[in-house]
Amino acid sequence: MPELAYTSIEIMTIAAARRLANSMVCFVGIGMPSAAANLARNLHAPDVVLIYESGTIGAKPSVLPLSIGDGELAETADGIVSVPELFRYWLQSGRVDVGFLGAAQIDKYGNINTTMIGGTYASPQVRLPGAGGAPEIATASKEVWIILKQSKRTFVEKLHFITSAGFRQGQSSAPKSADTAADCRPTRGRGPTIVITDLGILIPDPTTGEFTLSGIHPGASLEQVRAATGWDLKVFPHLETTPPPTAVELAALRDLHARTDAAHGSSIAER
Amino acid sequence: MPELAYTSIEIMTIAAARRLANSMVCFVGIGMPSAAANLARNLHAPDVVLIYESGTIGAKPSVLPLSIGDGELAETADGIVSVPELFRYWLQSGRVDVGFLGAAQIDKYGNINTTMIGGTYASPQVRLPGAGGAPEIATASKEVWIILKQSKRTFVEKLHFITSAGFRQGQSSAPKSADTAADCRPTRGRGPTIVITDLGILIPDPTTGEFTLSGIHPGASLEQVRAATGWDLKVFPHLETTPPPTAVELAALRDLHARTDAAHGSSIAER
Amino acid sequence: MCNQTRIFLGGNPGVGSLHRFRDAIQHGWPIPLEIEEHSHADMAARYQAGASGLPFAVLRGYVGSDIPKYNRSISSVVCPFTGEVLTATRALIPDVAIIHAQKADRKGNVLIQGILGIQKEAVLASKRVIVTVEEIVDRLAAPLNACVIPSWVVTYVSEVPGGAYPSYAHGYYQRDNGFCRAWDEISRDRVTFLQWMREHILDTEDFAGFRSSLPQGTMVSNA
Amino acid sequence: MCNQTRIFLGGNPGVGSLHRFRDAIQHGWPIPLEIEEHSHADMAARYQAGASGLPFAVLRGYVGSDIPKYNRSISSVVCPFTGEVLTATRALIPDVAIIHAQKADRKGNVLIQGILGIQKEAVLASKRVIVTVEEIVDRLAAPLNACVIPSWVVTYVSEVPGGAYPSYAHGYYQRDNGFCRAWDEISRDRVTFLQWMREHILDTEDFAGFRSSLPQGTMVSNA
Repeated sequence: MPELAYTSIEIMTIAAARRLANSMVCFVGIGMPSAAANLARNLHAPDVVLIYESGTIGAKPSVLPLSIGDGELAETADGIVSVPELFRYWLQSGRVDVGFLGAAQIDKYGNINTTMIGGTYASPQVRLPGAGGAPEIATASKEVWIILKQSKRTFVEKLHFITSAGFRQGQSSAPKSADTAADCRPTRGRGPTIVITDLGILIPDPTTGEFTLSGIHPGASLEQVRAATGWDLKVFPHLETTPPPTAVELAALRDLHARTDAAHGSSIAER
Repeated sequence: MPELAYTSIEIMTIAAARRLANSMVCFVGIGMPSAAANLARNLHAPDVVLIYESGTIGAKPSVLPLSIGDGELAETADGIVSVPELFRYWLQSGRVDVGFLGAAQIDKYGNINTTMIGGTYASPQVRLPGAGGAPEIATASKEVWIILKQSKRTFVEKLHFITSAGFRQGQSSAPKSADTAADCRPTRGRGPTIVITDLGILIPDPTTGEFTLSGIHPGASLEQVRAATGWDLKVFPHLETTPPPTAVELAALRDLHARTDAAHGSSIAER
Repeated sequence: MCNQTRIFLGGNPGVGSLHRFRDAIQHGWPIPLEIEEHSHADMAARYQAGASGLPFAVLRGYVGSDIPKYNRSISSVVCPFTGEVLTATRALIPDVAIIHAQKADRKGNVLIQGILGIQKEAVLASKRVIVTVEEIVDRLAAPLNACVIPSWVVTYVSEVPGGAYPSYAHGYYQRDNGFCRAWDEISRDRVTFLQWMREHILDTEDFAGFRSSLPQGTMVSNA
Repeated sequence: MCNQTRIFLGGNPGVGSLHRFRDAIQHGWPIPLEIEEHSHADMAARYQAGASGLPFAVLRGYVGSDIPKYNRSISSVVCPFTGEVLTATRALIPDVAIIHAQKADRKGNVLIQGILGIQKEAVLASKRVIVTVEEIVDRLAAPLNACVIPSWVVTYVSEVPGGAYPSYAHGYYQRDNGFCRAWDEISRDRVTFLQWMREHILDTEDFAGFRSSLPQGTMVSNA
């Protein structure tokens, strides 16, 4: 069988999709999480429950939504609830199996920064889009999956700002905030359990919580992964190589993107 | 014009209905409040907004409902909301002009008892139906109207139990509860502004909050009212006599009851 | 078996009080009953807290009322911004919620139409959820923005046509007001109550048996 | 004029960031912008508190996040029953809410269909409420359990067909994705942005003028 050609974004999306089981309830962010989750729904997980932050529960879009508020999410959902209800009754209550997030930056403890880089909070060098729903998705979900492209810019030793907490130990020396008890409260879920990138798979060291390389995509080298990581990357002894995309997986992903482009009038996502 | 024959319940209902203005938002209890409010809606106040505790906002029933959960309330309402939403967004927020309540017993400060009489709380002589929605209707509404038949049994000097507070001064010597601050918090609305009975009308003395006779229905005597009051009833200097029911009012009320009986299969309310 | 049962609202539509409940409270028959009493706004808040994964809810409750003096599940909190003292009430997490609804599809998604009450909150607050429905259908065909309980929060669905009896199911059948009136008489007296219970509940096999044990003419009216 | 404006969610569907917002934050152009930042769950809770007449709301928020360090509207409360520390957030009571909906009837009752977001809470939390609608009709014909905002909580209703543009109105027309993409380019640069604003906003009379100033072919697709 000839080897199939695919991009690093395609294998990242497929590697993430494979992990989503048919029985899961997944709170899904727009972009790569949504692409991976809908790919899973089109392949092996037709009954996976996708929740978008707009209040659409059990959405089954035929194409990838441009925003959490796309009309097709409402039309195909099992139910539509208000945003306050979604966060209280559905997320905060601990009903979500997987909070599936993208990120602008992460650190080695799985903390996420989507707020600012450089300068001060009031006057940042780079202003990022902000928290969105992530601070609570990251802590109320039973587990959290993070998907993003790996580079020294996105995988940093220490974040300027923790928007959404992972294992937080990177923050252990930070002063406790007196007027909130946020820092001393436990998360409700297991926290981030996997980071899926265009180069490989990282999972937390069970003792330290430090994200450690557990898998590598075919074609990527360990040196390449290290060079794209802003901390001294540790590697699990039995490093797995991600099985390459199957023809069925690739066809389903490309079909999803083609449908999406046709519906929205142009390309909307990296692939 | 010959004088019309009517019952004391009829004039009580009509006297209450007359006070409901077309622009009002009224949170209405089942029984006599509901009868009076719907009579007003059928007469001079077609746009009065009736809210029933089941979450039906702007209900326009053709017949009197047997319970807050009657289907016709939902079918005719402008909107249906959940009971938690009703209490939070619609009542607690201070949007209700008139909380219209019945009562098993009241005292001279307009406090209501619907909990128990005699014995102890744990082992009462008479167990009444309980609080229902009244404790919060009585304090969150902009004003509260109370309608009940007047007797020494229902109009008492001092209640065994304050279920829903009026002006509370009757309770001034009661011990403050340490584990709740209920007793020291102000009500949000004006509290009870009128008590409508089968004999007359009581309104609070502006200084003391003591309910004082301001009106008397035709045919009732002052002695009769005093004899039906469990405290030393004060009377405003200018005691008004309630205008007798008009033919239109009586016909509308009787028609409402006749329609109600026909719909529900028998008589459901005192008249 | 439960040793704690909570009733949100006890009453007989158009008739009034529950005689058996009152007899239990006042005379301890058939056994003494302990009650924990909350207002409706408070109970709604407690179910909301339970459904939200919070240990308590905040409300403006019981201002001037004696109820909190007899209930340790009612306390207070201070607003950290304004200093205002508000009522705090303990979250309610029932062992099981049982509700009746119009429809479920074959996956177990449930459609509730008409008055919603606190059914959704009770379902989402409870550890296990049983839903009886008028009918199980291939497709719910729920209107946009209808109240749908997704299957994955429901433990069991059971098709029980007429299951709201003697109350009504919106869009299916009316309440049996005659039954409610008759119940007032039946339940007023311990002997007639026990006799009725034996004949219609204890000595019938199931809901169908209960239905056929009732006098003809009940449950025939349609909405 | 307001000196405090709050944005719940800023973003451009399918495209990404808002360049003008970023320019204001990073470079103070055209004026420096102060921001008070909350997560979506928190904002939803703040609107709920405002709509509920409460001074604050309780949530499990910001666990381990740096955000509360920079925001004095976020604090904490202790559960009086369990001792657990939870996030407290200050109620939000806007001066005015402006929402767009499908329909209003002649009395001003408003029907919202599809994704509800926080529109109802924003309306009920605000001091004044302006609703633009696709059409004003004689009868709403709202389905049972639809989201209806009754007229008596609405200050003004205005019929503005196409008023959701460039977004969509469920049941009326689709989002103009081409506009959203074009906006990314237009707004990226201060000069092209100002030019666009002058041509399409400042130099047009009203919404109809804005519509007719746009290139042909926009706003013609129907749902």
